[in-house]
Amino acid sequence: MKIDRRSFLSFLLGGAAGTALSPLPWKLTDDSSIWTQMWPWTPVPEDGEASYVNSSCTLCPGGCGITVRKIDDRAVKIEGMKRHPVNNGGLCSLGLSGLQLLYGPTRVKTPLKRVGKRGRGRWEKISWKDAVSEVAKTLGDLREKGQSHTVGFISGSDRGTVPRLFERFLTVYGSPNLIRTPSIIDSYELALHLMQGAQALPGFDFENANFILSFGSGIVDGWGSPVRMFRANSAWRDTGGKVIQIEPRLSNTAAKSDKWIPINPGTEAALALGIAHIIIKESLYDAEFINNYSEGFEDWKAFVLGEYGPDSVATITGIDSTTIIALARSFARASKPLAICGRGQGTTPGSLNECTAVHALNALVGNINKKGGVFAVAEPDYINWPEVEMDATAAAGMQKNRLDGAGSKKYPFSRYLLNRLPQAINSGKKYPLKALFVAGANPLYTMSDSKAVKKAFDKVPFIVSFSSYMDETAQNADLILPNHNYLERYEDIPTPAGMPQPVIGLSRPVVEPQFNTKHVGDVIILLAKAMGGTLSDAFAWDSYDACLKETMGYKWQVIIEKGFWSYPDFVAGPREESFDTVSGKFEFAPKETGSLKPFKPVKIEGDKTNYPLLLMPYDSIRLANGAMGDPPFVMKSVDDTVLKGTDVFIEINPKTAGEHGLREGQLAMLSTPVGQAKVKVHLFDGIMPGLVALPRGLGHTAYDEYLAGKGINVNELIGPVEDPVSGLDAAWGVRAKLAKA
Amino acid sequence: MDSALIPRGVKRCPFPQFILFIAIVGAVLLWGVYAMLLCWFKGLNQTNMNDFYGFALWIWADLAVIAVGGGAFFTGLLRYIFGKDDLKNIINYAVLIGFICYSSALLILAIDIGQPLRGWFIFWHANVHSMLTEVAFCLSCYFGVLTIEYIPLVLENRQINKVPFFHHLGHNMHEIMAVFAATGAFLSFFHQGSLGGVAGVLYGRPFAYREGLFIWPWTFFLFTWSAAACGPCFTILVTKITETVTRKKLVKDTAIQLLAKISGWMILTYSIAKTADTWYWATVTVPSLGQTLMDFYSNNPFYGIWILILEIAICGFIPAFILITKKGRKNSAALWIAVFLAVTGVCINRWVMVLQIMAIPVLTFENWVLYLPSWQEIATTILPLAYGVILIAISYRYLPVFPNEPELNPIETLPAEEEEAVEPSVELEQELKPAEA
Amino acid sequence: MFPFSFEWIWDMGHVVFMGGLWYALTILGIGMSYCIIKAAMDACRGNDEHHH
Amino acid sequence: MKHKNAKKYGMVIDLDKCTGCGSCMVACMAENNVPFRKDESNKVLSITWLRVYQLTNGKPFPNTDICYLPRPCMHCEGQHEGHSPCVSVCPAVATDYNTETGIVSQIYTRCFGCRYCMASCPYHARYFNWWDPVWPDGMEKYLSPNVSPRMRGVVEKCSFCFHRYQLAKEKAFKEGRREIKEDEYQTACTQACPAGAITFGDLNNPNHAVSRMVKPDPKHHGRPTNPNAFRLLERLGTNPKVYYLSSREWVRRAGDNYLENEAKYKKTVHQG
Repeated sequence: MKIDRRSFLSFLLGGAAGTALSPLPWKLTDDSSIWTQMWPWTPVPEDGEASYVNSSCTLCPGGCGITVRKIDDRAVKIEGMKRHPVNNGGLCSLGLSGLQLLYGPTRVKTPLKRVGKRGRGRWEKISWKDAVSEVAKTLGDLREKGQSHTVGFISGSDRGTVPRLFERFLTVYGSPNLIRTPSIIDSYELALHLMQGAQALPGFDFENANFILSFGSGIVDGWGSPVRMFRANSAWRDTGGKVIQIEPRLSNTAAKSDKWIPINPGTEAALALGIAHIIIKESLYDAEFINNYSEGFEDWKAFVLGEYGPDSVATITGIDSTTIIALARSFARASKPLAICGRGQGTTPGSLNECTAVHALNALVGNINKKGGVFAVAEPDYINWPEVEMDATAAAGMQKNRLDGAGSKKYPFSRYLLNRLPQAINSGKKYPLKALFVAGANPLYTMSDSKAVKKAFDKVPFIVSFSSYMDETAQNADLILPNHNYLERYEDIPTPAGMPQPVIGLSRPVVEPQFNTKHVGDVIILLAKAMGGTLSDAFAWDSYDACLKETMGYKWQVIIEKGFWSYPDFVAGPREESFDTVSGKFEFAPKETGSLKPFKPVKIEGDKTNYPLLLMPYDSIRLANGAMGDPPFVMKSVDDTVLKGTDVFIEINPKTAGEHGLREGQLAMLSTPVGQAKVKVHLFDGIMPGLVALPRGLGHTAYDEYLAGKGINVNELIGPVEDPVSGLDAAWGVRAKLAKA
Repeated sequence: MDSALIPRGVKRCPFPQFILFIAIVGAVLLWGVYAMLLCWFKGLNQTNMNDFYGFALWIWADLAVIAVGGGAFFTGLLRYIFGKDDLKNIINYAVLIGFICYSSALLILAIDIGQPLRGWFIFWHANVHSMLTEVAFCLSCYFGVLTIEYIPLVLENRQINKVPFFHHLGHNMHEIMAVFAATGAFLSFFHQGSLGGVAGVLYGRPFAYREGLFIWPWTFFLFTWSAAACGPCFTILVTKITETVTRKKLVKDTAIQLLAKISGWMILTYSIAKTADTWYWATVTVPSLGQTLMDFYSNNPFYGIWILILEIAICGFIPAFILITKKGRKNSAALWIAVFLAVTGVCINRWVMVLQIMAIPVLTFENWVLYLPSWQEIATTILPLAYGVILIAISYRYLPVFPNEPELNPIETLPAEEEEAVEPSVELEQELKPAEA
Repeated sequence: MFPFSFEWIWDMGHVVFMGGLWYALTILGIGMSYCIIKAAMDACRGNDEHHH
Repeated sequence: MKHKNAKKYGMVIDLDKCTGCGSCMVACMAENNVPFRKDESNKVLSITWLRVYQLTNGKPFPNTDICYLPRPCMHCEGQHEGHSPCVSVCPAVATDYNTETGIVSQIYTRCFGCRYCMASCPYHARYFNWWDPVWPDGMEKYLSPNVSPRMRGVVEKCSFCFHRYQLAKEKAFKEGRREIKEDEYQTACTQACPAGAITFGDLNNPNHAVSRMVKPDPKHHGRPTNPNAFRLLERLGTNPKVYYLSSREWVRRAGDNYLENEAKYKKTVHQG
């Protein structure tokens, strides 16, 4: 057959028509849509047997109970544990997104040894055996040279079996340099020690209080045990409890409070004393308590009445005297008043005078160790290990002064002064730090004046990080010995921050370890065994798990079943036995604190001429600012008035912005005596004119792309200010300058 | 080179010039195709649309091309149903423009949806209560009608017409064109209306929401009306542009004048209706929802009351007055201005009924959100324009689109190479009186 | 779209809407079928009566 | 069509208790396999089924006040049951009003991404998958099998954790019960809220906490009769099933649009 153009065309047309009429196009259409409904690159989670595991969250000191939902061996959801004494089902956003940490890209998957220059991010994988023997060798060498005291250990906590293992190790090894990361707890411990003679944690009976006078404490911004605070705050809404929030910026707590009283930043102590003045003058105090259980009241009374009249306090604080008087009266007349301090989440210890002044208010209304008041909560004494045997090297090492100066003549009462460590290393006056271990902390990010901290770390020749995640400190370590993630390990969680009764929570493996990690407790035990001698003797346990089980004793069965051990019948001892001071009474004016000296505000860095503004960091529950950074979900919840792209917003009052010629969203250069950074302007009516505020928790250089490189780390702009009495960091801010960029 | 394909009795530019022109416009087309492929393969993240702007430039383009494409149905309606015979001289072109507009709209829709391969679900799983379903059905059906109306023109190509089957097919289709046109008008009425309904039923958006008649909000009728009013203006505008480009008179004035006059009265009545609707909406509907007219035209850097004035007064009443007066529409410059304003007006209307709706906050604690399209959106919106120009160029070159052309532009010397078949006059005769044949 | 698809309901909405749609489609279908068949028949017969 | 024992699940959010902590947002993301991207600071591109808004009273220092308002999908009942702004417009029945529960669902495999529903929703509760959802290597492990991850190009939104309703129903069925108890079906956000600000339950059941808190008026599509309760954009007639409580006048007023100097709620002429 001859194929001409015409028959070819007919063939084409006929073919097209034929195909169109056949089922083929319909089948293809259908198939392609089915394909789009199950694209191979869109994951389909595997189904399986659902189960629940109870554990405890250790991402912050809050100690919430969690229930993890599992499908076969995968953890798929973290929920708050119902009927848990801390959180009763609720959970914060960080706790809720814990699985993103467990399975996330920031995990350190195997022991790593630095290759090339420190901080360059080049690592080689090494075996656990090699890693442990390398550490053992370094420590052994130092010990041999009699330099055991040059080993430091920064830990996020000093309570519970794991930190106690660190402490035990250092003791037998011979170094006094175990340093806990700072917080308001430090100041409170000191206050309790000096005023009540107690070695205890502060416990606050919020559930039974009905008038909360908060000196800037972020009750709903993450202060204390956050979920418990949220619950208490809601309970006050139901029962008519009142919250008075005193701070210069309208925080979420201030917004939720019944009354927000803006105050000149850093003058909280003066206000507390001014309130005391009215209470004393109008005899509104608890005379029974003052007369029977306190000491030094008369001196203190004279001091307060002399110096803190409402008018002079009004001048200092910027709060008018009628407000102060009314505030004092309503506080004293409330049936269950409670005063608390610790700015924001209580991330910095603050001025000791402020803490004692606030605590004295509680004493004035007889609110110590009483329902609805403040308790001195001793740590539950479940850790009773055999005494360690120290050899001569250890004894000599332990005799050395601490590098941070805690317990020294200058600061005899303070236990840990991490803020002083960089200076001590950088000045080189005492002795060098030859090795540093970091666990449960991320000092390179969380410590103020990051530059100085970095410089100090650079001087330490051997840094070991136990972090489960590639955080800033791990990035700058020589060796990373990754701990199991908190959902892969056992750990006891002693009394969460601020709880009025002791509780022991249990963190337990929810899933098998996902990577080649090791429990830090096991690493310490292995290390001790590798070093032999007294060290090995002091760590006779086969494993950390065995150690924990043995330590818990009869409680183990209960804690395994319930997820926590509580002391429901815990009651503070009678008043007569409450105070362990020399007088056996509550000390209103312990002479060590110099609290009878007239109020001097904490001198923050910077001069007024060059730095006309005040910069304050603020805490947000949506921005984890401690050792942990925000997982992706929590980052997603951050408002676009806080972070936009990689730019952080600085909050400024429209009035101040106007004076500086700054508009909403404009880029500006923020400078402080410590550093400078580019920020975006956010006009916020809720901030005091003259003040600017930046959030904590941003500006990470480590972790994953969801967190790193966004915003700035406010710690880079603020330097520590030593409290004259405690030596703790008392800085609440820094002077600053803001100019169009 | 391609002279065998060129209709008799007309003169066309040399083939290389034609190819060059196609190549230039084709390059723009390819740019659009590239953007289209990006959107299909990488997804709609290629656009600047967002969760506040689910509808954006593309939906506007869709609404606008369908509105201006309304010239096809309305001219068809006048020509075949109301027997306005003068319009036979422009109906081919109106159909062609409509065909381009509607095929473009369908293409843009295919790019606009997030799951193009599932687009047919709108038919298969139709929700008959959704205005968009109505739009999809009527739009596709009416596109079918336009194809049916366009086919006979294609079949009149000199070479195709030689095939007896095609010759007869074209003839037969001409014969019953009134039936198709009537169906088309019916479908058009509904989908133009439904497009208005798309916005009008949004009772969650006070700016869009209109009360109405039974299930149809007033925008339903206003959209049909405005499309019928302004569509012919677009036909005239494109005709005028074509005449300018080809430097030839292609359509007799009678047809243009008639269309312009009808269009003028339609625009006038539409503008009055639109004013009444806006008035009622601004004074009754909006206040009942706790808002005022100016809420929609203030507190943002772009949308001011000017856009409402521009749409109704400047692009509504002014062209209407020009077109209804004999003096106005007879004046070439005024006619140009009038049709341009009318087309602009209907496009602005579609713009506000898509993009301004998205821009306005309804929740008291949200703010205005403005939007700029990405280059991919712009390229894919220009794509149909390029495609339209190419299709017009090809159709103009090879098909007897303008029956008046040989008459208005007599060629002194006939082309040397003569071919057999139909006499030009006969061809014209057939074109002129299809219904009587 | 079809009465046999699972989400079909015999209510006013479906009857009117789909009725209208199928009505239009039927007209177009019959019309086109008529034209095509007649054209095929005309072509076979070599009919060109309309050529005046 | 309408079931005799039909439920009308609704939510009451106490804005006096809500602290804006964001737990609800994160609980929702974790429960519902919500994807995330490197930069989520552009909120018009960030999928947050439940978004917490910050409201301010607009007054200068020191009279400034802020309030947080969590906004899930409102599961609007519409003018007549099922005539939600979005359900009524979806051309492909990809979003559906469940008359048994009053929940507005989204069928991802049915949705073809026309986004008309997004245009119709005045609450901006609907989100489009502009990108393919991608989890960093290993993170897919936490994905829940009860909620299918959405493919690119479809719309998604809060489902009132409908899968939890199904699981509760299943459990009840296995135990030979017809009805599920109030606490058996709770949304992830309700459960997670540390402040206990969210209450969830059946608005048709006068014994459920939600009914007792807002006292919905069945004659007016469930309009709250508790003077402290309000619904967002009440006047539009969307009739949401999410209620808010606030003791602050300015917060309640921020829930809807009012003409200047308008004293209180006037009946709208809206017919629907």
